[in-house]
Amino acid sequence: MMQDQQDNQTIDMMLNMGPQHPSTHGVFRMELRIDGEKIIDVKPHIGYLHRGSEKLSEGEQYHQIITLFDRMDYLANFNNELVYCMAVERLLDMEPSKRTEYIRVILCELNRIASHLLYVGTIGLDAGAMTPALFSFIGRDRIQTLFESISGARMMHNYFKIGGLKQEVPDDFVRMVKDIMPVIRRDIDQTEKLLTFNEIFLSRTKDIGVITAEQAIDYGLTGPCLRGSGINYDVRKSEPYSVYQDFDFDVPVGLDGDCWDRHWVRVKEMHESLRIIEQAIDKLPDGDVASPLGRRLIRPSEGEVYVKAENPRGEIGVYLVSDGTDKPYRLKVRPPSFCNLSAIQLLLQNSWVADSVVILGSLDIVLGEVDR
Amino acid sequence: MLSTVKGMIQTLSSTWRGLRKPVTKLYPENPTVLQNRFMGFPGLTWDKDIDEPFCTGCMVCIRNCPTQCMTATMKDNPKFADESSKRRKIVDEFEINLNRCILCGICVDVCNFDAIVMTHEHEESGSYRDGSRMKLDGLLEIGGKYQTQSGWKPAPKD
Amino acid sequence: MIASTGPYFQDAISTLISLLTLFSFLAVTVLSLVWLERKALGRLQLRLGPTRTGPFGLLQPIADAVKLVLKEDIVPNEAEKVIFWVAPIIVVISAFMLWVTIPLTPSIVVQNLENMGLFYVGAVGVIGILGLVLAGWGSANKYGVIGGLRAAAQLISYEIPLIMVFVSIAIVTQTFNLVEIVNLQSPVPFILVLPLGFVLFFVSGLAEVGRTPFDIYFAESEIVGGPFVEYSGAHWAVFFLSEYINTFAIATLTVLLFLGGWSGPFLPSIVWLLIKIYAVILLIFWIRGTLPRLRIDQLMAFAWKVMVPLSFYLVVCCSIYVFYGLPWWALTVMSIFGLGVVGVIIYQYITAPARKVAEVRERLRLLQMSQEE
Amino acid sequence: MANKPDDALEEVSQTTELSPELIQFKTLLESTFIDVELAFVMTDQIPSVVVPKESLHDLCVFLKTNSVYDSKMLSCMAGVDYVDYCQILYILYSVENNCTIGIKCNVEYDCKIQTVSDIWKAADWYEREIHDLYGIEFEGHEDMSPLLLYDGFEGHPGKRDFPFYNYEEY
Repeated sequence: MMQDQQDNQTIDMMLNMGPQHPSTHGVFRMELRIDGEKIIDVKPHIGYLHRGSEKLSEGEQYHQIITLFDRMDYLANFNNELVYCMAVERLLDMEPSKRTEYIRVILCELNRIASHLLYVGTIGLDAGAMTPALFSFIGRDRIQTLFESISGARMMHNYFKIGGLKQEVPDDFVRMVKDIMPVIRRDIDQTEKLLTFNEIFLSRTKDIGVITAEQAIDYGLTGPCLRGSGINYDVRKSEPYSVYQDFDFDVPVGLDGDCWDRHWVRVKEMHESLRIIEQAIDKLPDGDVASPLGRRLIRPSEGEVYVKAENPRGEIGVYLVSDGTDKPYRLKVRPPSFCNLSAIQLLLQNSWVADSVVILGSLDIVLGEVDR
Repeated sequence: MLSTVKGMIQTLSSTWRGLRKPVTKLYPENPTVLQNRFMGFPGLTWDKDIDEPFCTGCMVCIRNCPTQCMTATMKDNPKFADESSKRRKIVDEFEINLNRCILCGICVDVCNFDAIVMTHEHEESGSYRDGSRMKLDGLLEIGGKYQTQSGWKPAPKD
Repeated sequence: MIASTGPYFQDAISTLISLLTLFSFLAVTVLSLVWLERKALGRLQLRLGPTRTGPFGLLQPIADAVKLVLKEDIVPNEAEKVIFWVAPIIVVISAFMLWVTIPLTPSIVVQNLENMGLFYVGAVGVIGILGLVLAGWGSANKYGVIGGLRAAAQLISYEIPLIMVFVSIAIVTQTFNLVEIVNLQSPVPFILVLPLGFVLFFVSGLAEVGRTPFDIYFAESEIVGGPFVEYSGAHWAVFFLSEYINTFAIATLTVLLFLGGWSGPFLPSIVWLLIKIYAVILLIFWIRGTLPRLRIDQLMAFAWKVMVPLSFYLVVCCSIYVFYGLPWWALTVMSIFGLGVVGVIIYQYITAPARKVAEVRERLRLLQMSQEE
Repeated sequence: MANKPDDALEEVSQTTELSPELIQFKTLLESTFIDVELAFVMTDQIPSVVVPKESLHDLCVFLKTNSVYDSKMLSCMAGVDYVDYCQILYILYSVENNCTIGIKCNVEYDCKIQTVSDIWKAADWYEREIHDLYGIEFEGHEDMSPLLLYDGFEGHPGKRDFPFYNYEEY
């Protein structure tokens, strides 16, 4: 009898979550060590989507790399294109026209809304609510149709060029954006009303996956994940790039650093983005958007730049080293999702199996960017 | 509890909306309206004045393609000899591997002769893998279709 | 020993016929439910739902069924073959057995167990759990094991309030006979007499059939289908079948026990019953379209801290009512009182995060205002 | 560019006019690390220091705890292959003071470098990534298993001599 009891000691179970799990947001794999329903330890595995974008861009000319940036964070294409164009423009020591900058900001903020809308939908799916995902896609579809009429593609735009835009926006651009604003606001409300203050959703996300401000900085979290912990850090405010200093907007900040605060920050950010778009569309200056470089081969002088910008997921940085040829010597991207995801080990410890998907959802990772 | 009730009311009203006018459309019957600038598969344009393609096979697009999805060869233009055309060289073979093409539109930007366009074609499908390698006549066909549909004109020469 | 073979034989034949009728009735019902759920959820989410097969996609469930039956039935290498095979059968048999005694009208019933009806329903309903646990364990999948254990915990916990509601109804009506219970509701349906009982029954019924927000044991986004994760083809179809039969059974029992069963003016009684059942089912779908899922510990806490004490309170109320022979509205008052008290407690409990959020935000706002000044 | 030795970098930094941020940075660090050879350059608009790999760890600890630079966040870590050596760039950011500084450290390929993952947790994955791409060993790092590449991948794809297009297409 005693022997039996000794043999029947409980051991922890290894649970392999991903890469084909529906809620790991792509090909991300976690090895969970669980005791019953409690997670004791987690070992994340990434790299299933590693396409070597950084290495590939060493073999591409400067204007071709924009297509690679489109495919890194495939939910915020315009923002990614912007940061790369800014980096090369800094390397070339040139400035695009004001109209270009304004159109870029409008498109980036629209893309931020589209990205956050998708986030609201997916966190709903992770928490088990099916309807918000479908509601959020209505708004996202509207924005993408707008993008299609401007750039010709719904996701992989390749619209920002170094020093300008690919082509002038359509004639009714201002009207289209003005028309879409109230509709998008309604879509956002409709989507998040089902979630944000829903009692079950609150009980699923409040005080779950808490990360304190110190830990968040230590892990290099940025974007809504850092702001959810109560730190007011937004590259658009701290080091304004493009024309963000012209606009009046707030940076929503959470308090507790839990899943709900991260969710709330994103929901508020969508409204702030709408404010920015409203101001930008009113101030939209006339001018030329074509790049002064034309079809010339871009051949910057030797040098290195580090440019950062605020993506929907956090701070994206581009470190670009040029050796004077038509191809970059080295291009390194600081992907926001990569840093945000590295905190998963801390966040998941001592949480429930059911919470793991919600926490992962609240980090809002894009694996295309994590793995590059 | 209140928020839950609010959510229930909202889904009820959305059911009413869904019964009257759902957002989803049936696909082949009501295809998505393509915007004017939609970038589908690339196609080659046809110079109707001289009755030959615009493309001279100069390989600019091929060198600028980020994915190396195209190949082309050029030949001496027979119409140049009888002076009906100003093009000394003309495209002989042109192939685009549509599996590799990422529809970025760089080839259109760099082309000096307005010879390549992003057509509205996006529903190509084939039963075998090699079928997506599109040859010159296929490219000219979809390009010509785009030309007639959208009234495309080459940019005026300076 | 054995009575004359004639009536016995006749009895067997008639039972067989009625069982076959029941089977086909349930199969048709499940098909209609599948279509209804997909269509209702689709319209709720501004989608179209099935459209291709037949008018309004009415033949979609049949197409699904044919596809599932024709599909290859994959058994994992590591699985316990026997258990893997037996588990779905246990689940579906228990789902069918439940229906043997549920009357659709006083006359349409396979075997109205005179003094056992409600008791039988309570007893047979539990068997299905076994099938789920076996399915989870037998498929040699860790997600399946977690799902099976979750199913066991959840279903057993919610069985208690369910049975306690049966007990209180039996106390009030002094019978286990379902037909009798429905007949006793002719002036006042029991939803007015026992509102608390209705809420308890409906909530634990949702948990019992694993409907949102209690779809924890097969939560697709966490454990990818739980016990069903390794099943495919006909086996999975059987699970699917039993799930919908159980949903239909819970809706039917809700109607029979609380909404006055088949009684209603003008229309024939079976039509009234079906109208009421489908109304309850649409309510279930509506809830599914709105709410997120609870977590397993929250679910268990809700069962043992709220539902079980409340169901005991209900039994006590009913006993007092019967013992002192009070008028029926006295039970309503007691029931509403219990519902109110617990409602306030639940409200306080589940709005705690929301209130905390509001409070902290208010503090932050005041802080910012003072800083600006 | 590719073969620029260390002393050449130093010369550049001494001859060109230094920006005020860099001078401030320089005076602070030179007063603290007296017997360490430090070179100061601007990386774009970021004042940076080129530090020998022996004193990298101390410098990082100093910059994290220093009140002026207060670099609590490791914003980015990038390896650059200069054929002879690998340069590792650390971009540090202070949320409170809103200032960015860079540290550069040149490592030969057969040498090891001290880890900074005990100073910033963010360095954990970055160092694994650099280990994947360039094969630099980080001393004291707990887990150097491949992060982006699969187990058993041969070669270091970040290096300049790693071939690009040696695959066959259908």
